[in-house]
Amino acid sequence: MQDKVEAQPILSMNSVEVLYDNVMLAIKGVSVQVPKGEMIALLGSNGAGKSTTLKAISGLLKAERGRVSRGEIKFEGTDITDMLAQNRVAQGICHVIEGRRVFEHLTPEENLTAAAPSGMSRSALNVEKEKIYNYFPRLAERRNSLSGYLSGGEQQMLAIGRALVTQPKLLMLDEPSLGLAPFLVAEIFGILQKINKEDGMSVLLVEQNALAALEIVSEGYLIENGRVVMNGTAEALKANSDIQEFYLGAGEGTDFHNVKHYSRRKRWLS
Amino acid sequence: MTDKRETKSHADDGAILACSGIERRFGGIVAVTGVDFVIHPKEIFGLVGPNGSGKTTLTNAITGFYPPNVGTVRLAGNDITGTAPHKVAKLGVARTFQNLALFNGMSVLDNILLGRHIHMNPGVLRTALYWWAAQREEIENRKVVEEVIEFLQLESIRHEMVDGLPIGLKKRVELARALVAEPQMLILDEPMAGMNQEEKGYMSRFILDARAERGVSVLLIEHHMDVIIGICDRMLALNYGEMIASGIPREVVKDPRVIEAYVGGAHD
Amino acid sequence: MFYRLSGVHHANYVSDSRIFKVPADRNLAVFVLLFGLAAPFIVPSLYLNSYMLPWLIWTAAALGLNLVTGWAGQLHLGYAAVMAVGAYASIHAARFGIPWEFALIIGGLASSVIGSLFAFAALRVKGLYLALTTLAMQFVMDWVLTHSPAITGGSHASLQSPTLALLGQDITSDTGYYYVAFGWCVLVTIFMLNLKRTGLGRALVAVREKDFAAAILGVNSFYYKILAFATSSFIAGVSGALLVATFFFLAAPEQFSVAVSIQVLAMVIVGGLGSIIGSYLGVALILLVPGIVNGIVSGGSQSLGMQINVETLAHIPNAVYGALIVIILLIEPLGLGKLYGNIRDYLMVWPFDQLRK
Amino acid sequence: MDWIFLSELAINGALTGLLYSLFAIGLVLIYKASSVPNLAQAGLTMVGAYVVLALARDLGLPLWLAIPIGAVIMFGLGFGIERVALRRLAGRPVVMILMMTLGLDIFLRGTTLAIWGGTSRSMELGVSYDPLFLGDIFISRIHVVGAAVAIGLFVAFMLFFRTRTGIKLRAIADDYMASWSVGISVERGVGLSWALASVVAMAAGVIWGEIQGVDQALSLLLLKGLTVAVLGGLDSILGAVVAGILLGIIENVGADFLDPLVGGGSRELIVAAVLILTVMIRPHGLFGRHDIERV
Amino acid sequence: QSEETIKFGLCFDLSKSYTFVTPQVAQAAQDLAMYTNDNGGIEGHPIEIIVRDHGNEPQRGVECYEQLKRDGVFIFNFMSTPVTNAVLPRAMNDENILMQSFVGRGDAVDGEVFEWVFPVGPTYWQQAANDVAFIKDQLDGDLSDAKIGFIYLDYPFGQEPIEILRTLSEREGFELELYPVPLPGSDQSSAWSSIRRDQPDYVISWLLAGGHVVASKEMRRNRFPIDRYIAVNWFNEVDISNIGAEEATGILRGTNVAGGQEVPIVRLMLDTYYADGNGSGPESLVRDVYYNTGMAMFSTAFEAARIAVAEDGWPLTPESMKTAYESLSGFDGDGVMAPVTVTPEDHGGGGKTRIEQWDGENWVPLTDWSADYLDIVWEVIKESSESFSVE
Ligand SMILES: Nc1ncnc2c1ncn2[C@@H]1O[C@H](COP(=O)(O)OP(=O)(O)OP(=O)(O)O)[C@@H](O)[C@H]1O
Ligand SMILES: Nc1ncnc2c1ncn2[C@@H]1O[C@H](COP(=O)(O)OP(=O)(O)OP(=O)(O)O)[C@@H](O)[C@H]1O
Ligand SMILES: [Mg+2]
Ligand SMILES: [Mg+2]
Repeated sequence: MQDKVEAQPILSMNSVEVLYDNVMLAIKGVSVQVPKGEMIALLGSNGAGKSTTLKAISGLLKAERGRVSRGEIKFEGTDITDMLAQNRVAQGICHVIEGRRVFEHLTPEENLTAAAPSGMSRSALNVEKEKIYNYFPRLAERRNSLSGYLSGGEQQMLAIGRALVTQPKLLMLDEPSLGLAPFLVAEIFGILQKINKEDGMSVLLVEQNALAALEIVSEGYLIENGRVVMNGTAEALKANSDIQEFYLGAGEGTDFHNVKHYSRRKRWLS
Repeated sequence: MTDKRETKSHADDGAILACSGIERRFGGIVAVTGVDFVIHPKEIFGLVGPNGSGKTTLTNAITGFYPPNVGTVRLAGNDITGTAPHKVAKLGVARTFQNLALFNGMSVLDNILLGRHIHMNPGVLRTALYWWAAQREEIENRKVVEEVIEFLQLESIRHEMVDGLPIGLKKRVELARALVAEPQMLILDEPMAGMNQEEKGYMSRFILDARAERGVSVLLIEHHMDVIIGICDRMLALNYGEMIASGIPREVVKDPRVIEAYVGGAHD
Repeated sequence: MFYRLSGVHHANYVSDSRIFKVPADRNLAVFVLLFGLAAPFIVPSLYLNSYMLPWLIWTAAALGLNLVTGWAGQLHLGYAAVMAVGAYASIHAARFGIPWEFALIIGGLASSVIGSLFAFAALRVKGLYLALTTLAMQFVMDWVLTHSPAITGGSHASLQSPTLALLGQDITSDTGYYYVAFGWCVLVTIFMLNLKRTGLGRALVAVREKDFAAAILGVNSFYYKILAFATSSFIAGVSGALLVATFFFLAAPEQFSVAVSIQVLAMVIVGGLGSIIGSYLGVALILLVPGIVNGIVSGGSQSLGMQINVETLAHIPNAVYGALIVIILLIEPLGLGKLYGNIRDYLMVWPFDQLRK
Repeated sequence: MDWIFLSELAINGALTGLLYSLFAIGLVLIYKASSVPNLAQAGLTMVGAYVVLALARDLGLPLWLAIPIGAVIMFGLGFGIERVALRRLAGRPVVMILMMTLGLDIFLRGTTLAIWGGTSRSMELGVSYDPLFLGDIFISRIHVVGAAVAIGLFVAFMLFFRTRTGIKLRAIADDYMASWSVGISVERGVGLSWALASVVAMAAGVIWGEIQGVDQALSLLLLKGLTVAVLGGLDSILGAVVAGILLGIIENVGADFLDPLVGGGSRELIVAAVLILTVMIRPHGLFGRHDIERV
Repeated sequence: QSEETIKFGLCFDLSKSYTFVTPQVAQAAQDLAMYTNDNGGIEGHPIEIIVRDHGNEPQRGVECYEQLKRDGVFIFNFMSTPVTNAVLPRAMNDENILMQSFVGRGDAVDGEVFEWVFPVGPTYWQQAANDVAFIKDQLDGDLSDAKIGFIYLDYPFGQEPIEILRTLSEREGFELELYPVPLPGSDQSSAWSSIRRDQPDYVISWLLAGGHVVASKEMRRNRFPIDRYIAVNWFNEVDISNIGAEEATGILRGTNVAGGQEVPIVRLMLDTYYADGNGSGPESLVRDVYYNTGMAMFSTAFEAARIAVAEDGWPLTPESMKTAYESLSGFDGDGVMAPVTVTPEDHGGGGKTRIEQWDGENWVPLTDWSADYLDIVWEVIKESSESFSVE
């Protein structure tokens, strides 16, 4: 796969293992490369270790008593495996965590301020905020009400906006479509694509909604049971019959009445 | 509020759940207004709508968390408007929560056993005199629970703590907990959020089987339109707290108002 | 080596719902029980009377608090006040001529009634706010006690306890007192152990974890909160009465002050919320350590011939006591019970490293 | 009705109340920045007073030097406490954190007294004790000084929480994990809040030390401080000030009415009652934030 | 050899509420024991002073009692009202001597009921009565128009004299005004505002330590003459220095011991030990009236032990100690305290106190040692002790 990537990857993760509580091995030798300026998707079923992978990259494992026990993570060529989370953000990695965790008692405006890097000047921050309000006009309308009362979609937009304030070079999103109405998913994915194109920001996207995700990314990884079991271009993945069956569904007309009680096991697990 | 005695209305005859004119406000926000619908026995009824359109609020109004400001809820003909949640549960309504509400300090088994609470009679003295008073009851209920565990294929994680389980399994445990209560009416709030196609398939299978084998009626909230279309008999779409369409799923999703407010250009 | 799960299979639900699933645990429990019964014949009376007796009574009390804080999740900083109610009520009843068996129950019930008042705070608020409310209620109780000579026995605020008598027997010996405390502690422990495997215990945990989710399962959280407070208050009341009847022989408000409330909570938390063995360990630690440190420090400074200011000497145990709470929370926030569990788990798989499905 | 007497009670009550605020502001600071209810604030107050006293008396430094140096020491101590004791408990249930701060309180008190002994010592700030007159009303100068310090701190912190750092602290209180994810240094933020609270504790310790002497009785301010903090709303600095004044007045005037009826000592009763009523009727206090809770 | 020693168990509160006094008392006990031992002990038997801390917790007090009891101690001192109360039933049952001067229940002076308790010294009731007698004297023997204020810690210690004061106010016709102050006594502003309004002739104060300091500041603020303020005996040099020696000029104190370093026995300790730095603790503690208080307590106890061994021979037993205590007559520890005469009925020894005034440098006695209103005080004592019975 290395040959497919022309430039040096902005992020490369080599056979990383993560232990929770020193006993629970959550991912086992995961290697992922994110080429500069590309959008990459991470697919996989529940509990496969997608979120864990992202946390390993962003340094948020520590908060959950997890640690990288093997392997290394490089960002723009420097080893960041043991770096503190806040330093990684300063380096340009930002992680939009699962579940739209906005600062509920702060207004959207203050949410954006809170995320601003300490070095950013006031005027630069204002420019940045305007940019974000341009991407998400709905946020601009509600900039001064408490974020806790925003709707799910608005909170997700705020979470993404808040991440953008940190000026990331690599933006990682953990299931941004979770629980969002279809048209919002389309809207958010559209905006992500736009940001990726306009600013050249690299994106690593974890999604269950493979159909939508594979539309916008260039390449995808499939994680099962803590291991990368497949990777390839979006086109290649979409064409794979297993992916079609387990992640994409046979289009609109899936007949759930016909789902078998004990369905066939996935090939890559055997 | 109407008197409990004279609540049998003709139109809802035979309906398991009937909501009429439901309105619920939070401060100035009208979260739900003017919602009418009925669910018939053994029916799977879909509820969709954009975020913040009031779906969860509607279920909360039914289950008594946020009683409606206006309107009535009837369960099998009896008015349950404003009844406290724990009483609603005793009357045969079970539900799952959008943001998972399992009890983290407990094992899967204990979580599911809690679903049997309404069929049990715990007390201080009975606990103190366990061997003479509570043991038989515990074991009888355990048997019911084991049936559901088998049905949902949870045998292998029976004794595990729920904290560490992946979301998909947690959702399944929550469904098991709702099912062991042997409800007439099952309310599922986004049971398939964060699942891939395969897992959605499993979950749909379970819901269909639950209806077939246990005869429950289901109110299903989902953003996955394929599931709604695939397994729901009828559905209702909300926007800004108001009903915008209802009927057979395949037809409702073609309604231009639903497309504009909810589905958008994308389709999945 | 001693602990083995392998080879233990539960063939029916009765055995699967046993209190101690591992035979080694069961054996240990039996051994401890036998030791407890034999203690008066083995342990010197000083230790029996000034350490084991209060340890058992405080453990019973701590288990009661654990019920409401560990199981039902309601923070309670006024527990000592509830104990006081039981103590005063029992003693007044006994002085009035009511047999002690009933006097103790009256004390327990009186505590239940007053303790349930605390529950009304719990119905409205939780967490920190509940802690503060119960703390304030403790202050109110303290005030009532120091300002009502009728309750507390005259201007000296101390009330003499009549001789304890149970089943027609006057109890006056150290051994007798010990067995009373032992019996009570065993009763409370059995109750708590059973709680772990019944609907009541599950309902309480449900209320603690997520009351809205509990509600939709048909658990009436109001009812169970009150039940938790009432039951734990009953235990508090009887424990308080026994403390006076077998240890102090005289009730005074200081025996049940705010500091004592904080101390019991410390026992429970240091022991581990919801852990029964933890309560035993927590009580032992909090109750005995200041005295031991005191002995060590003064003994040590004497033998080293150091001239340390008496005041400095006296404050060191306090500093150590505080530090101990801090350190235990740092090592294992889930308390001594969890620490014990870790050791036990380790033994269970020894000599292998970790076992993970 | 003796109006002059009543207004004197009210004014002196308000001034004393502002001194409670001084104590409560420390509580609020930490709560606002990390959602930690700090029951060790009383211990910190004691430490603060003893440190200043040690610098001024034992080392013979002048007060204008001892107080700033004391502030620096307390600032460091606050950071140290976060580093050693609280960092590991981040995100744990409130019970444990509550117990941790209680343990810290016992530890701080024990250590302070082991070092300096329990004998009451006086803090001489050089404020005169001759009364200040407001018409016929007598007012104590040291209380006026204390009230001024309280109000000064109030203004300073109000401004502080509008700055970017202040907003970050509030963000931390909301969600640790989310804060980490956007590069906020939670540890440093929480440490800063403890450091500031420790300095505030020192200010309270010095003023209260002048009024009542420096000894372990300083730790008894906790209940009043908590009541003020809760009445104002645990995360509202403005609340702490307003509630302080209110509680001071209620307590002073109320006790004057109640004492003869109940045979004395109704102050503590009034404080406890205010605390209970606040929690029952308006748990988030006068100006505190509401919990956003959704099913 | 070790059986030969006479052990005194001092289970003190050295870390919580009583720290303002316990270190001084413990040090006095140790110094006096050292001096006695250096001079041949008690009839040849050395004294051993065992000091333990109970942190004012009844629980730990009982522990301390039981532990020392096992070590052969039968003379105890607890210096804390709650702990003394907690240990009382045990000590009475075990028939061990409980030294209880200045703390604990006041009715314990009734030797007929509290056979094993020796609260040698005045009770708070007697002390308050003596204060009233002093005021009566100052007001030319007539209290009928007088107004006496009583400012007190609202807590059993402070509430103790209220009953006797009420009785006296009925008897003497003076007006009694009560000013409760919440613990720890630091907030007195409203009490003093009321005092300013009521203008009592004298204020009797049952406050502790810092409470007096706060009171002095309030007196200045409210312009209440400081020489109309009669403090309880718990008022020492630390408090004076906290008030300021100059500022405190004129303040009154009811006391049962002679203060200052010129008391023979204190001088002796200073010269014998502290001059060479050989005292049992810092010299600063010696320059405190509570050191003298400790001297008074333990010189009485040692004297009783001496009489017991001299009369009944070795070994010393609780019984012989009790008998010896009850035979003390006119003993004043070489001027360190009011002369006491202990009898089987009166374990207090007469309850004499005197009023002293601070003149800016020293305490000057204004009256002689005396005890007044004995009949009334004993009425109250009897009434109260009646309700206590050991079962
Ligand atoms: N804090 C934790 N402590 C212990 N185990 C954990 C923790 N977080 C995750 N795990 C475990 O690690 C494994 C991988 O979890 P992870 O959250 O990375 O999965 P995921 O692919 O993101 O799944 P999901 O679709 O549920 O979000 C799971 O088995 C999970 O139970
Ligand atoms: N407890 C509450 N207090 C105030 N407003 C509320 C509360 N609960 C819901 N709302 C408001 O009511 C409206 C409907 O919310 P609801 O949660 O029912 O939407 P939903 O359709 O379930 O959305 P989603 O698909 O995101 O779950 C929203 O505007 C929401 O902000
Ligand atoms: Mg995940
Ligand atoms: Mg919803």
